[in-house]
Amino acid sequence: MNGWILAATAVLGAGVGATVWGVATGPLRRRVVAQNLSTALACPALLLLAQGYDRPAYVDLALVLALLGPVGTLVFARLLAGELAGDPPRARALTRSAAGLGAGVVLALCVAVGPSRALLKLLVVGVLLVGGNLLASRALSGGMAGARRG
Amino acid sequence: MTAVPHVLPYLVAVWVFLAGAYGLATSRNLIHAVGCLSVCQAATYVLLLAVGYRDGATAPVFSDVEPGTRPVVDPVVQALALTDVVVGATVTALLLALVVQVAKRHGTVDPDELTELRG
Amino acid sequence: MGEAVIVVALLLVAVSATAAVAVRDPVRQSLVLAVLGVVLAVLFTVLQAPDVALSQLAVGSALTPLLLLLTVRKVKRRGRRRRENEP
Amino acid sequence: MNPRTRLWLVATGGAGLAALLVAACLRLPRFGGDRHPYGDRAVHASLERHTANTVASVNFDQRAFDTLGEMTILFAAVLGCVVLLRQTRDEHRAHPEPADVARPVRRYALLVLPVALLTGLYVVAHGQLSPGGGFQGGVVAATALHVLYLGADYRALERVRPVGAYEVGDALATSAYLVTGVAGLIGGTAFLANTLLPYGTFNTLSSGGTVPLLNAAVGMEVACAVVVLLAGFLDQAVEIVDEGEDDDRAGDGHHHEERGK
Amino acid sequence: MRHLLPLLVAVPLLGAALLACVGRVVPRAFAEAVGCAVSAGTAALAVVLLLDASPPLVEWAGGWEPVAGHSVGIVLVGDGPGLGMAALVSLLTPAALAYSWRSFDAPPRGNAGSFPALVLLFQAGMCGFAIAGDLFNAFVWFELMSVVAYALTGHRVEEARAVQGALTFAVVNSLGAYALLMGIALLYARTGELAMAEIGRELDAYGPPDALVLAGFVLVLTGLLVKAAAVPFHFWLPDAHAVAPTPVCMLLSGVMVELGVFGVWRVLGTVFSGPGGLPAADVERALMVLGALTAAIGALMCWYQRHIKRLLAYSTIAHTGLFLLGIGTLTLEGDDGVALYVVGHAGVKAALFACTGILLDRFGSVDEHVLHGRARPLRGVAVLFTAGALGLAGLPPFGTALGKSVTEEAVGGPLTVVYVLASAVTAGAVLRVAARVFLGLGPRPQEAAGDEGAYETTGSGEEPETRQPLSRVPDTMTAVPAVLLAGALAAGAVPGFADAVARAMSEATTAGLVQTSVHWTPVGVALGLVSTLLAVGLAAVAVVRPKLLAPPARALPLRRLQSGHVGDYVAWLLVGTTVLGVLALPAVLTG
Repeated sequence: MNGWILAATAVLGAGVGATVWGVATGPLRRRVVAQNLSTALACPALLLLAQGYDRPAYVDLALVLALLGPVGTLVFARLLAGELAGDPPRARALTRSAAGLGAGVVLALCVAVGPSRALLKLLVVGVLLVGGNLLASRALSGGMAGARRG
Repeated sequence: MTAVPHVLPYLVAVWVFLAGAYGLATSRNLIHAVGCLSVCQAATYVLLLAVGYRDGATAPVFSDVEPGTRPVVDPVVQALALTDVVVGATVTALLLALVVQVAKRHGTVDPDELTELRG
Repeated sequence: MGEAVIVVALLLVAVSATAAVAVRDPVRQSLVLAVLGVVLAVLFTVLQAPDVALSQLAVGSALTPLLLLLTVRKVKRRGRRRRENEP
Repeated sequence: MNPRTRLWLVATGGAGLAALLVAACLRLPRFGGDRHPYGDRAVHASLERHTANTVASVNFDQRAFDTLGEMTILFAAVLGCVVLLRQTRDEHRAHPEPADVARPVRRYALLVLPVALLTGLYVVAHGQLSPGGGFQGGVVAATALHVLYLGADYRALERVRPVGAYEVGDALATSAYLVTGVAGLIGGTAFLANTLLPYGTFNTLSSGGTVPLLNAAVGMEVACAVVVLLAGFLDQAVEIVDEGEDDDRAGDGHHHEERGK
Repeated sequence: MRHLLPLLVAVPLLGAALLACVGRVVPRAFAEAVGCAVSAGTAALAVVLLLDASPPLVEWAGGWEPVAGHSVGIVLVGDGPGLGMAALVSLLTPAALAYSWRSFDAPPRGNAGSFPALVLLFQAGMCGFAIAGDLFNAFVWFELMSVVAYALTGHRVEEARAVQGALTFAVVNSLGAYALLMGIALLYARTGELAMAEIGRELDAYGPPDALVLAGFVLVLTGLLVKAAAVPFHFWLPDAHAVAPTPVCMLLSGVMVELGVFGVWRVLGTVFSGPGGLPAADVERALMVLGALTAAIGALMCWYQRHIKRLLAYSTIAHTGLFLLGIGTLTLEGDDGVALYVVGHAGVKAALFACTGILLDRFGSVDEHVLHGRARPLRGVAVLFTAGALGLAGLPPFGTALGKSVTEEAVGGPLTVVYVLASAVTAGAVLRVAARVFLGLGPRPQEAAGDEGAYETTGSGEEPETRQPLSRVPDTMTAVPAVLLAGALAAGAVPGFADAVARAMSEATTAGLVQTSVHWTPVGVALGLVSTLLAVGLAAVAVVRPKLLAPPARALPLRRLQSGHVGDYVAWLLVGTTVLGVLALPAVLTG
């Protein structure tokens, strides 16, 4: 067990664990935020695991999650727009800290791998992760208010 | 490690399967029932992959690892689980299609209110 | 000690699967199922099955929720009308 | 049966099954054990045929017959969904109005669409090397197309998605897999035998004999299948309306109806 | 020759892909012709392979021949029983397609190819399951046939009952399939193998059975018995069969359910038969108890139905019980008998469904009471229907009669009574329908006061499967049941057929070391005649004095079990696993 895996365990246990609790209880607005945060936190955990296991190939997992996770949240934002309109979720601080964590993890890994092709992939993952989750969070809190059925 | 974690993965699979079956039996909404069925299926993935795990081993994918340098886990169960995931997704889709039609023709998705076929 | 991360992932799966059954409203359940999909993918990763994890991510993060929500939407549109018609 | 009785039944049956399964778990080999005879043979066979991703080798070479069944299940489910979600005589279509999506979401969608498509292709193409393969990549690529629905609207999606063409693509990809199998029978030794093509250099895109071919066929099949599948559901949720349905046009944004096709 | 085995799956799949490809542009006649041609071609292939199946064919998909006794590939087993089932499936499929030619018109708009394509996929799944020698591969084909069957059952989406029945079917069968997969995973954990024979060998090497083997046995059998519709896993079957389109019913009742029984037989013989499997006494107990229960409940519920398709569905359940009793003997004679019985039953049952389909399309109802006397003009159909009923009763020389008599001899003892009674009651119910519907005998059944809320599915208000009720019955719709009945008759009457079956079974199970001879015996013929007479008698009493044999109030709780509620069925499935576990438990306690 190395430090990377330990960090991943911490992110999973504390972060993702909290989002599981969040998505299972409470009002709808809290649940959608928790769903968004779960991908925002699982993705850095996957990156940490890839590094911890010394398997660059596992980064593909984080890439796919960084791509599709926000898309999943957008699905909820789009199809639950009606339910969320009256009671929009507000979780700016949480989202930002999750994004910050993601960015921090990506930076730490970039330092660890050094300049290479893997670095490029990591940066792409980082951009998609942080950008996607911030955007998805915004869409949840009414950014898609204009969107109607169609 | 103590003995508990050595059966924990199997027990989790059993728990998930039974929980899904319980939800399926007591569901009041067919869409929820389909979700429970996919929970049951998740148990099969967990069991399969737990069976194939090997301590300290890594994935049997040699694009970034020299073959023979590290022990690898069982690839066969992974292939089985992969097939299983596909089956699960398609069965879910087919069931949901049927739920859509049930809702249309019966005007409800509560199994308690479906009283056409009995006796 | 190397198994701690596996234990954590297993517990997450057990808890979110239980939640997916216990949450009875299909919309909320689909949110839990989306999280369950991600947690399962993490478990598969720590069980060294990246191929399975990848397909679980591909299916569980966007496809299944979309299918479930589209079904809910179709069903709800009917339900609303029906309630209005009933006295 | 009333819910109470049912609960008793579930409790009885569940308790029995739980006892049985827990007893079985205690007799299972230790988690993380070292005995995997089939797995070890599979790794050996995979390396012999220059396939870096052993799971791909099991899926598309050693147990390719299973994968044939798997892709057929998908094919059948899609065909089944098309049949089950067809527009019936008492339903009509209502065209949805264009939706106005917030600009950042639209921009994001336009950015993600090509990236996700490329990622899908990458995952398919590297199937026999790194984690991934036809199934995973196919789903990613198909999901990518539907970002258009999220970022723009249903009409934009419809423009890039002639369902008929995807249905044909689905069937053609399935046939391609079968034809490769039959070619193995005619030109090689057995159905789906991977003896026709050279195994190539280990850890390159063309290694593994017919593995990349079958992988690509599955990728195409899955992508087409998912598109058709989602089309059926989107059609039902967005376009098809029947008599009993809530058709509050204003809120729905429907206009211009036409009776059945 | 053995290399051609996978083509049993590949040919119909290619046909289905072709139909899905061009289905939108070709006319319906072309699509159906292609469907018939491809399925008939597969049937020819299956028969050719079957004739060559001595000694049994063994093929390794992908050419992965075993090295040092072990292979990494998938084994396909082309022995007599496997290829026989594949041939039966493949012969029944073109019959169902030919029947659907005129009887059935609900092709989705502009997609004429989808129905024949689904039927071909169904055929491929069933053939694949029949020749699978690898447990996981069997699961895959099992899932394929299930998935297609759900879609085909719900094909008439405009019918409320159709979609409900299909959904129930899908949920229960999927859960059963996942149980099967859990069982496979457990067995793989113990043995590290997937080929059935290898699993059996490894289990034997491990030692006497323990809780793990028991759990594997229970889970695998749960999956297969759900498909075979054994009590208490059977609830989905009447709901699905009552609503599926007639050609699909022919396949579901004729072969799919029997494939579940076949799966049980295959798994018992290869995986659990050795010293590491379960002791014969325990397996016997489990199968005998479930079989007898299934036969009894199926026969009783069959008698109480007035929805003709549902009635036939329950008779399938009753016969499944008889099959389970037969293979539960774990003797070669029992297997021989069941094999013959399955062949005869497939023809008879499919023919009966085909005749019922004619009633549905002609009169828009399958309610015995409503149809009273209305089918008098359909003389030819009446003859076929009655012949089918007699075949069901086991009138010599039908294949069912020979199979039944051989099985009875193998089972022996008091269980013979179960055979006679179950076949007599189910056939009596069918004869009762024939007398009332085709001959108009007896008083017109009166709706009892307050019958409105009776706990049953009546079968009136069913939509015909054709757009307009047929004014005359197309020739194909009568020719198909006639051919099927002729086939069932030939299975019993053609000399040498029974011996060929016996030889194939012996080669499959004992490598030809133990020979059995299968032939008509005076006792068997007499018992067949007894059950036929009993059936006729029951039907006569029911028609002339309906009150005497009407369902008593005591039967209501039994009816209430069939509640149409998917949650109940799942609960019963769980109870069923426990029952199976308890029945086979002594194996572990003593071992």
